[in-house]
Amino acid sequence: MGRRPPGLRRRGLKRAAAEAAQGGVPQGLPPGAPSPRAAHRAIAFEGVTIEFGGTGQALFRAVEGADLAVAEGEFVAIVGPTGCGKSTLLNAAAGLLTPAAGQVRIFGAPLAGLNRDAGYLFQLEALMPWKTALENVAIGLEIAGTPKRAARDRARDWLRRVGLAPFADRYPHMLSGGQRKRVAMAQVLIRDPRIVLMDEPFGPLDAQTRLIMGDLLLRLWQENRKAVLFVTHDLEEAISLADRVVIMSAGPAARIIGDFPIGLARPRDISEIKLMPEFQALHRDIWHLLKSEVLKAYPDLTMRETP
Amino acid sequence: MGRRPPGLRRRGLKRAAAEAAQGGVPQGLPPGAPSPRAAHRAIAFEGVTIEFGGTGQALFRAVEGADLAVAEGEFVAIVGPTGCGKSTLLNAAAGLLTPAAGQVRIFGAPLAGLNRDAGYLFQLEALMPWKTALENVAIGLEIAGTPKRAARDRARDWLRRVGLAPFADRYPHMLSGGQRKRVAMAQVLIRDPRIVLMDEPFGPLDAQTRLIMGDLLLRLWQENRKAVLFVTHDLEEAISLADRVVIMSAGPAARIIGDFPIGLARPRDISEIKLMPEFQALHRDIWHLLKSEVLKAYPDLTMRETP
Amino acid sequence: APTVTLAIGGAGCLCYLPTVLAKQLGMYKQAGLDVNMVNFKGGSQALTAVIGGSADVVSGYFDHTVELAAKHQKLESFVIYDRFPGLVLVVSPKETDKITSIKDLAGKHVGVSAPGSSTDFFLKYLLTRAGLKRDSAAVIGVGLGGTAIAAMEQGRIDAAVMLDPAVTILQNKYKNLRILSDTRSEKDTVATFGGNYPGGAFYARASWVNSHKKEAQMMTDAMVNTLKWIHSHTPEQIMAKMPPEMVGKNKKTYLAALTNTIPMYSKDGMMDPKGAEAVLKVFSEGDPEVAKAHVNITDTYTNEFAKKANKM
Amino acid sequence: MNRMNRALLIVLQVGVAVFLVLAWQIATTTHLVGNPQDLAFFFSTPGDVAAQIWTWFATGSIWYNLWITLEESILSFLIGAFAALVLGFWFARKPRLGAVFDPYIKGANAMPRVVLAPIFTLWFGLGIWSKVALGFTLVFFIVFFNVVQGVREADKTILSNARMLGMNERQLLRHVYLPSALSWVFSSLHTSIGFAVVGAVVGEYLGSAAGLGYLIQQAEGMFDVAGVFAGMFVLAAFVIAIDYGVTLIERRLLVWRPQLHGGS
Amino acid sequence: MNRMNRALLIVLQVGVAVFLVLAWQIATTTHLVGNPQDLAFFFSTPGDVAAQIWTWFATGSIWYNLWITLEESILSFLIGAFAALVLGFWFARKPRLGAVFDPYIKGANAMPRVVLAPIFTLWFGLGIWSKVALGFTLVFFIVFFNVVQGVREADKTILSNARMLGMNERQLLRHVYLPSALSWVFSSLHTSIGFAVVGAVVGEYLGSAAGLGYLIQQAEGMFDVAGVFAGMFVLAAFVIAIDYGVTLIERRLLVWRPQLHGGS
Ligand SMILES: Nc1ncnc2c1ncn2[C@@H]1O[C@H](COP(=O)(O)OP(=O)(O)OP(=O)(O)O)[C@@H](O)[C@H]1O
Ligand SMILES: Nc1ncnc2c1ncn2[C@@H]1O[C@H](COP(=O)(O)OP(=O)(O)OP(=O)(O)O)[C@@H](O)[C@H]1O
Ligand SMILES: [Mg+2]
Ligand SMILES: [Mg+2]
Repeated sequence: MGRRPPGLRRRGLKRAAAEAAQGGVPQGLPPGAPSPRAAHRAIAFEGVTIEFGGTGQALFRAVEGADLAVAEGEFVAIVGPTGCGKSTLLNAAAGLLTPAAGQVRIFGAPLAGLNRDAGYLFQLEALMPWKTALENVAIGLEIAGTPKRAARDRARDWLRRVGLAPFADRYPHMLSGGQRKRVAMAQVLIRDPRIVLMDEPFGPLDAQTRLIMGDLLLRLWQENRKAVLFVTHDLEEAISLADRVVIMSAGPAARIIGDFPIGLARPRDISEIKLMPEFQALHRDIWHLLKSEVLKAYPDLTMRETP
Repeated sequence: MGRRPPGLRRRGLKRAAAEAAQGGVPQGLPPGAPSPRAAHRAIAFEGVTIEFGGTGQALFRAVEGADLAVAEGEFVAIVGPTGCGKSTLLNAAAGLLTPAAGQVRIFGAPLAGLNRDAGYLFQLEALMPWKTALENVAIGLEIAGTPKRAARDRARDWLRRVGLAPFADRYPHMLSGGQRKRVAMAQVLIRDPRIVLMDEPFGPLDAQTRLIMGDLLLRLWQENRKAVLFVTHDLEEAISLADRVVIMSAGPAARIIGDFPIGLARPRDISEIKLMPEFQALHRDIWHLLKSEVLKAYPDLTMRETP
Repeated sequence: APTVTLAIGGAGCLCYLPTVLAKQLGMYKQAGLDVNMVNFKGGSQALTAVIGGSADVVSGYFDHTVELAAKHQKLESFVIYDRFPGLVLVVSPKETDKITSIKDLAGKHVGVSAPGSSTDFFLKYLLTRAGLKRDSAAVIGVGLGGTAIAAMEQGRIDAAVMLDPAVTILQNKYKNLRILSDTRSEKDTVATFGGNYPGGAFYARASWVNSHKKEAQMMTDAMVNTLKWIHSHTPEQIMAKMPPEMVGKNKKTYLAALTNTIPMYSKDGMMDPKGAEAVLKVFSEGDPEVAKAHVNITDTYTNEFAKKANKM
Repeated sequence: MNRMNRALLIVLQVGVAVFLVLAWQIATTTHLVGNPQDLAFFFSTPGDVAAQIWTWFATGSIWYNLWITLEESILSFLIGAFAALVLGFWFARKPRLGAVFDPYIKGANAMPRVVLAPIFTLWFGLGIWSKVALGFTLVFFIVFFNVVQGVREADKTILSNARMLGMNERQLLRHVYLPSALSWVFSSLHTSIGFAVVGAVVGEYLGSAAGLGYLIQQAEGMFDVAGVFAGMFVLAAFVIAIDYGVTLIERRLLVWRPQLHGGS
Repeated sequence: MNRMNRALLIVLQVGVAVFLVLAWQIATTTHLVGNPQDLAFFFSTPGDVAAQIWTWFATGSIWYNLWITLEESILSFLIGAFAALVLGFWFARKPRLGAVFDPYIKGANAMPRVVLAPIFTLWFGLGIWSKVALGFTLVFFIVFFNVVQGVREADKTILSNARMLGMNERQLLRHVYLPSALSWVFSSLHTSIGFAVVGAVVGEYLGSAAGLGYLIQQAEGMFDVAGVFAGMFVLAAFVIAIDYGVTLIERRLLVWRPQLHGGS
């Protein structure tokens, strides 16, 4: 898809575009670059605008005119300032939110209702508190009809992979924040969905565990290439994992202002990749765009008293 | 306090000590270094052991024999593998958990019941969902007797500082993860507590906002030096903010295995500090210890089926 | 004018009609009295309100005074407006052929308004008089309303002690309804009890009667006047005076029941001493406590006020 | 819910009513279900009931009785709910106290209230207050148990946070327990409105000089089923109206709750 | 709660009972509160009530009646709670359906059950089933409203997650709504146990041949207040016992909930 061409209506995008022009950083594909063919698109946002509010309150436009496609087997990371609308975008892809304008297509078909092809790792706590870690992981298989014993066995295996074998019988409230997140990750991945949506999956993990989990995720993805849409606030993580890094502008009415293909060879060793010069160049470029966006957003946010 | 001398009972610590000897990294103060005088200690963990469980279940020893002191005006960061017991330690300092052995002293007095001197930013979501962002921030002042209008004014000011002025009237469920965290931070800091406990406060923030918030925190801390105990999984953040970085071993029965004084000059510009050679040396040393600990913990965790 | 709170145990019952009619006719006002009428589910609740002091006078069955005398509560009736009790022992339409006399009730299920109530004692008295044991029939509480009718029609009980208008309703529906004892009539009442048997009466704590002679006299005057009015008017005229919510939708049934009931109302408000004795006998047989208590029956009523009222 | 939906909803609701009345009419006038006369004796007919209601309102005779009953219901509802709130919060916050009195409250909840009517008359006289007392005994327990549970359900992290912010017990109650128990309270209020009315009517039914319960008892005494049903329908209509008011308050007080994501 | 505390608790509970009985004894035997004979007429005396209970159990005559009442109570409790669960979940999951029937359910909840007794007799006879029906009408509404609210309160994120995991409505019910509504259900069960018993007793009171309500009514008819109170105490004792059973089940089913942090 590439970056949207400048000259669109919204001030926010104009600003971002101007900024980009000044900085002179290479921001992803040129407008005319060939985009993946529609049939091969796992997820396609087409001019998606999302608004909140309704009864009584003024409408709040969180995301405006987002165009983004994730090809089958592609790993796309979304990075952006806090509160810009990353989770909102994922919710739209999951079918939990209906866009006010534009539409979401899943494997070419417009999404109506829930996205049954997707596994979604929520940013918030979403484990069932009345089920143990093991039960929480196994449930996805059990409801799909896997016999209980088999489901439990595979769930135990998954818990081992995320380093939680000894905690299988704990209820969520007995786990630490990072442990719960890992259980949630196992819960989503065990179902082997065709599309994986992940919202800051490694947020509460220490740097080392992040690497291990990132590695796990990459290995799985390499085995049978799913479409992954991955939200993170860690740019290094985004670059080291993804095929493309998409940058969002600060909200409200956040837009997609950058789309960087990551040309790093695969398979990658994510603990070593940071030392590569290509990585560092990419990081510098993206960081530049991102930083100016956040900094610009800041006084902006703090000056205006109403959105 | 410095690192605990080797040769103690627990296997975990022995291992850590052996590791330290092999690597030959300078791990904090030598055992005999002068510790801050008791009277000047804001928080002192004295051989704190914390266990979970009780009715029916087997006891789970999360933290064992933790000795750690935070002097008045000192900024201490705790880093450790996920699930090692960082939040548990903070809960003990807040008086929300009672140690199974050892005790916590606050300004020299043994802590019984709630720690009234501390402000605590929880790792979990803890905003009152029935109050708007503004009300959530103002409440700490209001209950302390500040007139409503004055409290609201100050809260509005705080929301501006954390970049959320336009979101004052939103209920928590209408905020993004990072926005909620910043509201929670304002909620804690507005009360100006003598001790600040923070559990991954910047977890769900993007890198740039993290810097801004870290800067804010440092500025506040510099104005009237509070004792800060700061949990993070980001080692860079720990080093750039803290006076000392404390490393915990992997659980169960996690111990404190490293205590590194950070000699970097203050005031610090945390966005530039990473480029200093001292920073990088410190980072390398600590990272080495931490990494080996996590890696060691991993097969360990995944092999044993019960804790 | 002095005010009297009058507790009535089920104003809907035709047996209490004179009490309500007196109010409708303005007889209490005429006698110089404000009467505050409060309706209760049953006679015992009304009585309890008087004992508790929230009401002054009960309009209810005289027999409660005897029962209470055994419990050391001194109550005294001062005007009687029913000379027959109006209790009817009816056989369920389903059992008409099988039960022909009281003797046939042995081993059957008989409905009463409530266990321990007047209807219950009446049944026990009839059973003993017929030579059966007092508990030879199983007693089921069915109330006096729709429950009783439903139970009778469906044959869930074999017989029941009922009052009007329930009896008349059943009689209208089942022309050959078997009635074993009908104390709405003088004949059966005398045959059963050996004289008139007091039903509805005004009574109050003896201490109240003694300290409120003026009010008691006024109430008696109003009642006696009402009784005279009843016996000098047609049932239609009486019905026209009654509040519509008591007459209800089905005026025909009401009229029929009223016509059946009119002979039951006393003409002068006087207590027949033989009747009072009969009450004591009935209750001594039904309740061992009453038998043990050696109640002095003449303490439980007075004709002093009724005599004066009739002289006017 | 948009305009269109709301209209449809009302149509459907009225449809249900029409259906029920039709079924009732058919049962009591044709031989389809059973002997219509027998059925009419127990259930009356829609026409009779409507006529009775019409008469009541046309002559205006109902207003006084209705007012009495509503007064009793509303008083017992308010007093009962208030007492349950106060006691519920108190017990929930003093678990020891709660544990000591727990069996007594549970035992008291099993008392058949009807039997207590004479005692209420003794204590509160024959006026509205003895009925209010009866209604109170129903409302109180329904709200009480929900309040206790609602307080227990308060989120542990939010609670710890509030305590760390320096709240004392009173402030915790006001800022944490009360709002978080609110949906529990409202749930119990929906139940207890109905029971408040039941308490009032049963109180009147057992002994009174006015009120809908009085009317119902009169009608029942005369086997006037139309009157009984008319009284019950009038009651039900008013309960629905009061309940709607409670729902409006609930919506106002619970604005802060998230709505479910779309796509359902 | 440790052993020591438990002992203390029981001592305190018994203490309350002793205090109440003493107050009762003093009120009904001395002139401190009022005329003792009048008070005894309404409240009996502790001695008389104890004697009555003793006689019942010594002669064993109580067991049959008690059994009848318990049978009715438990049946109405189980049937009522079950029906409310099924209907509550159904309505909560089909909001349109719920909205259409909502006013009818609220109106039905305002029906004075006592008045319905004749209709229940007509339908269910004089045996236990008409009492079960009466108890049902009390239990049902209490549980129903709580179930509906409990389902509404289910955490939105957990719900979205469960749906993303591929659960259909049935599975959502089983894995999300049911467990998350469980504490609501139990709260309502504690209330409704008491009401089930009340329903049974009132049913017996209105028309029956056996049961505690029958005994109570008989005692009341004969102005035997000791009998009335004895019946109520026996009832209360059994309700407390059943409630304890429910609490045990509740504890088992809700093991997963976090306990509050210490330091309170
Ligand atoms: N229900 C809602 N009502 C109103 N505004 C909302 C609602 N949910 C989210 N928002 C707003 O939409 C914007 C985007 O929110 P979103 O959660 O997508 O941010 P995010 O990019 O995920 O941020 P973070 O990195 O902090 O998680 C935010 O400004 C937020 O305040
Ligand atoms: N209530 C509890 N019952 C039993 N075990 C518990 C309980 N709470 C925490 N634990 C265990 O204690 C250990 C330490 O937990 P804690 O939350 O302190 O970890 P943490 O260091 O904060 O981890 P993270 O970085 O993932 O937040 C974990 O292994 C966790 O499983
Ligand atoms: Mg987010
Ligand atoms: Mg933690």
